Amino acid sequence: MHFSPIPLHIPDGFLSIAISILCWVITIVILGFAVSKTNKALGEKQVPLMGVMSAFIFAAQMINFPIAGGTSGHLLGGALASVVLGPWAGMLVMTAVIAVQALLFQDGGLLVMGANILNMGLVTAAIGYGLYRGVAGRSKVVKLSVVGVAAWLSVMAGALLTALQLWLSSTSQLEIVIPAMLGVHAVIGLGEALVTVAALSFILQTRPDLLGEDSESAKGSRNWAYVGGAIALIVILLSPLASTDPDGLNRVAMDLGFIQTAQSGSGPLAGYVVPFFKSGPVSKIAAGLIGLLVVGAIVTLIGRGMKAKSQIVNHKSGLATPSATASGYSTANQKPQIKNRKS
Amino acid sequence: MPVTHIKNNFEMPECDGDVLTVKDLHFSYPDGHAALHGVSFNLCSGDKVALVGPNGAGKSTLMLHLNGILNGHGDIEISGKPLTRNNLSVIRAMVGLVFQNPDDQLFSPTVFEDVAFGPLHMGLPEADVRARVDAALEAVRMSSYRDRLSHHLSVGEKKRIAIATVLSMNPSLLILDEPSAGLDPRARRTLINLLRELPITMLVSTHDMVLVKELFPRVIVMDEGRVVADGSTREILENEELLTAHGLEKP
Amino acid sequence: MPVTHIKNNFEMPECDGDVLTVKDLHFSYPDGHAALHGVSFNLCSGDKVALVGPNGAGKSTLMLHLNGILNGHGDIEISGKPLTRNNLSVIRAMVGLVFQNPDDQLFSPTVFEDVAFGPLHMGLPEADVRARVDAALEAVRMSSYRDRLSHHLSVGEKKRIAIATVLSMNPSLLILDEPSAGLDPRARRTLINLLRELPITMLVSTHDMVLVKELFPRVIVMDEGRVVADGSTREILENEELLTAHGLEKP
Amino acid sequence: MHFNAFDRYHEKESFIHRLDPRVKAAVTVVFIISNALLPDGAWVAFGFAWLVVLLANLLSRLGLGYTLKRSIIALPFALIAVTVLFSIPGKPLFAFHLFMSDFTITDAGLLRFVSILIRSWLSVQMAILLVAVTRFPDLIHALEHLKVPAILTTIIAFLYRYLFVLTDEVFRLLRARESRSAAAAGNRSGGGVFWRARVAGNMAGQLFLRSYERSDRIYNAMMSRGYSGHLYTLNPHEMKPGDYYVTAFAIAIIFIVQVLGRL
Ligand SMILES: Nc1ncnc2c1ncn2[C@@H]1O[C@H](COP(=O)(O)OP(=O)(O)OP(=O)(O)O)[C@@H](O)[C@H]1O
Ligand SMILES: Nc1ncnc2c1ncn2[C@@H]1O[C@H](COP(=O)(O)OP(=O)(O)OP(=O)(O)O)[C@@H](O)[C@H]1O
Ligand SMILES: [Mg+2]
Ligand SMILES: [Mg+2]
Repeated sequence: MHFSPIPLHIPDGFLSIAISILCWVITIVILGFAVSKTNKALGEKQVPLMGVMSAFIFAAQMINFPIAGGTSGHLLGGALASVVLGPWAGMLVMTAVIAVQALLFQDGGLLVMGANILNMGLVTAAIGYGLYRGVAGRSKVVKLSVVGVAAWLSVMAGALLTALQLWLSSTSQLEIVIPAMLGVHAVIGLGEALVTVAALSFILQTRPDLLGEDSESAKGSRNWAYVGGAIALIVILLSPLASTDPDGLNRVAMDLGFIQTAQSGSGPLAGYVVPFFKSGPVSKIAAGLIGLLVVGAIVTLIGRGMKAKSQIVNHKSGLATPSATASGYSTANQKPQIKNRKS
Repeated sequence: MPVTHIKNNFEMPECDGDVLTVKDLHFSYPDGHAALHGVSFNLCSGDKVALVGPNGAGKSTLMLHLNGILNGHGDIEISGKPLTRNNLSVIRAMVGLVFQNPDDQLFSPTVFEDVAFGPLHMGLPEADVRARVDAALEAVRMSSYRDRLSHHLSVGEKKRIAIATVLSMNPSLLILDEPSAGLDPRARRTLINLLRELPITMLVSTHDMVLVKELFPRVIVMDEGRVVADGSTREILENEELLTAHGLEKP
Repeated sequence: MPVTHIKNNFEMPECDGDVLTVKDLHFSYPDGHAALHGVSFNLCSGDKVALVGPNGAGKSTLMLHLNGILNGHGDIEISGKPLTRNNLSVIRAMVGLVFQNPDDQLFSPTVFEDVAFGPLHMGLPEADVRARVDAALEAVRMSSYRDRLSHHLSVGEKKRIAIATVLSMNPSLLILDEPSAGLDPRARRTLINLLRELPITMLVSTHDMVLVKELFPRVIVMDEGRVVADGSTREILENEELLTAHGLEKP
Repeated sequence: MHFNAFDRYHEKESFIHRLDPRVKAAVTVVFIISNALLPDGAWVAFGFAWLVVLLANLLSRLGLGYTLKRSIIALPFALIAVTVLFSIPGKPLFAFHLFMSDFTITDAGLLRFVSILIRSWLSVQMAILLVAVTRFPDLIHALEHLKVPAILTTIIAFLYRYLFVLTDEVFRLLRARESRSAAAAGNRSGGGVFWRARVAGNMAGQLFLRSYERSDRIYNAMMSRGYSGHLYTLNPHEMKPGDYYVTAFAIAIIFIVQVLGRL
């Protein structure tokens, strides 16, 4: 079964290693913030709430509706998650969803997971929440329409980022991948917008308290409005620019030093990573060093293996000694017999 | 709808070493809905008591009070210890609460992790935790399920594991909310036998009057947030007037 | 577990204008589990038939075939029309399927929208839709709930609304999967009275033998994907050997 | 929806199944990185890497073709790389005319395209193998050991547990909608696309509320068992000597792949 009919989950192999790592770095930094913020904000209830909410997003992505001609629309959920849970929690929830899709269903690669989380989880949540936060306190109609626009833009932003990453990895040609990705996702985003708005209006109607003044989503900082607005603006400005004048973007990238040798065929950034293997004395030395490192690692691992063997023997004998059975809680009138079990 | 509050004229069971005392418990939900209006009763060591009443009577609400998840006005004592904010964690180890839906109770991926959750959070050492898990699974006859994934179990199996998750905490009082709901006759029979064998004081809410008749010598009837009858099952099940007044049926 | 397949020696009801004919229906789930092994039976106009059997007997699987959600081998005819891919959507208007959990059936915010879903999807003009919604709510005695939020109703109320959501499509056959599960005695009584009054052919799967005895003149017993008995309720409920062989209990 | 339709774990007895999940996860990731590092057109290395995958299949007793059969899922994405066929300058191999434009496939373009596909295909197979030989809860433990923040691993554990419960709910919702999606003879059925989208949104909203309320009940269940904000777990994994040896062996093999790719 294939559960994400959206061409946003990049599999391994389609991004160069440099881009993959760059995306991981950005993602990890943002997630680091998210982890510390949610730890503070949600308290002890966060674990079950966010856990079940991520399962909800995963499951809700399967709710589809026929559009026309055999195609169907459905939810991605980044904007919805951040609007109902707040931005940081929304990001963590989306991260868990994308991680499970990659780990369990190979929907999206492992090395490129950083990019996938960035595109589908972080940016979507930022735009979705940012624009929603921007109209806090307005009427329901305003809120809902802004959420609709935000949901559409969040999908477009994810698509744009994906296209750029593919292009920087020399996997696709800019003048084709941008219009193709944006074109397809303009439609997908429409489905996202419609479903998100309907779901939110359902929640507003039946449990308005969940989105009220004391809810998590109302507590996000006002700055989100600027962040979301800025990303939205970039998407709005960059998309048409990139699709009509890809040469311009090429030139910018070249000026910024992104593109060295687009001709070489192994990717603009690949040039930074493995140039020394190609030729020259430096490369020989580097290769020799790497070889040494690898051999060293292997020897260390075997050494640890031997050490572990002796430890396990110790550990087993340690467990066999009678262990503490003290418990401050054994007030029960009957007690199941406590047997010591070897691990 | 009007409810006749028949005066409770059944003999109360006598007991000295009380496991549970609830005195004049009142509670309203944050939305203002008053769910409990002065509930009082006792449980004695070894008692197996059924709690019956129509939907919305307040049974689940009452149960959530018995280990301090909800906090109403009134006094609750477990084995002589008053339930206060300070000894909450001790009380929670003494009162094992099994919720209606085993899917809510089994939140870990594997059976072992779920049954170990309680002992681990009591701060027991690893060896004790493992021993308790084994004993609890043994008690519900599910030892071979130790390493299974929870989502692979049938409803009846999940139910039994859910009971094991609180048995592993060695509770002195077991509280079950509608344990037989959704089980087919065969699984229900297994559950009844299991509950009969467990040598623990228990309070069980249910709509299943056959279960009540077979398993419980004593019944507490609730309606609209009050205890409207408390006495021997035989007598209460004979009292048709009482039963129909509170939306119950003779088994 | 070994199951005795007792030969069916109960009188079959006679009928001319069949509402439903199922002939030799076989079905296996994609994972290879064979859930139906040649099921055959008829329903006549006005029949009210109970479908009983232990968990996993294949009752729900059978019901999902009757309006083409699942697709096994064998013949199904509804009011003389064979069920094929082409007339699927017309068949679905004739067969109203009510699932066990009303929360699955009620996915709109208000009662009105839910009951209107079927007629709207059928493409009826607005006035017709409104008329049908009113009639369906009237039939389940819930007219005053028209504009309520479904989410806040009690289980019993949800159940009745769920029935209304298919009544609004004017089905000629009503199929209910475990309608009384999870209801308290009062709500169950209301449901029984409702089902008794509805003048529609119905097939009802249930574990509730009291319901069977009270409401249905005819019972079909399934086990392991087969119909193992089909006949008058009185006779089948007398046959203890049959009942215990298939994990059932006398009410 | 049957309960284990989502499980990717394949119950078999093999030493690979018994390896520490950390080892399996790490080796998989290193293998995927190695694929990404291989230059275009390193056919020998690609071939050798595939042999490694086949060998891992065999050693796990899944059968030679196990991962091959399941690896097609990455194929649709290949479409996105098609443009490199035409965009990289080189010797023209084949030219055609479509939509008023000329397309020329070059040898360099073809080389790059095929290399991308092979890299992806090898990586996907290894990832498939990883979950086929590792129970997902063990994989979550591996993530814990590999220092993924606890909040994330617990969310993932909950997601895994409730994935099955909530997707069941979704399937029942979809089924209920489908069974009421009827037509009256002679009428145009189905409703407008906006209405259909709204129904889908309502279903998502309904599912949200049910999930939210479920999280409340789970929280109650957790509190009843002593939870007060901190989660404790038993650490069921311990690296055995064999785990270290296998890691060393795997790294050596992957190193050979890299060397072969650069000869
Ligand atoms: N979270 C809540 N907020 C407000 N009211 C609630 C809440 N939970 C329950 N109630 C109300 O409190 C009353 C008692 O509910 P409770 O769940 O205790 O009944 P019960 O006896 O367990 O019923 P059932 O047999 O259906 O389980 C009901 O009227 C119910 O609507
Ligand atoms: N999606 C599925 N995939 C595989 N097997 C299934 C699936 N759904 C049900 N089954 C199996 O098919 C058999 C028949 O199941 P079914 O749900 O029809 O039983 P039932 O009679 O309705 O039981 P219950 O009384 O529990 O509702 C069971 O063995 C069940 O495990
Ligand atoms: Mg209750
Ligand atoms: Mg069923």
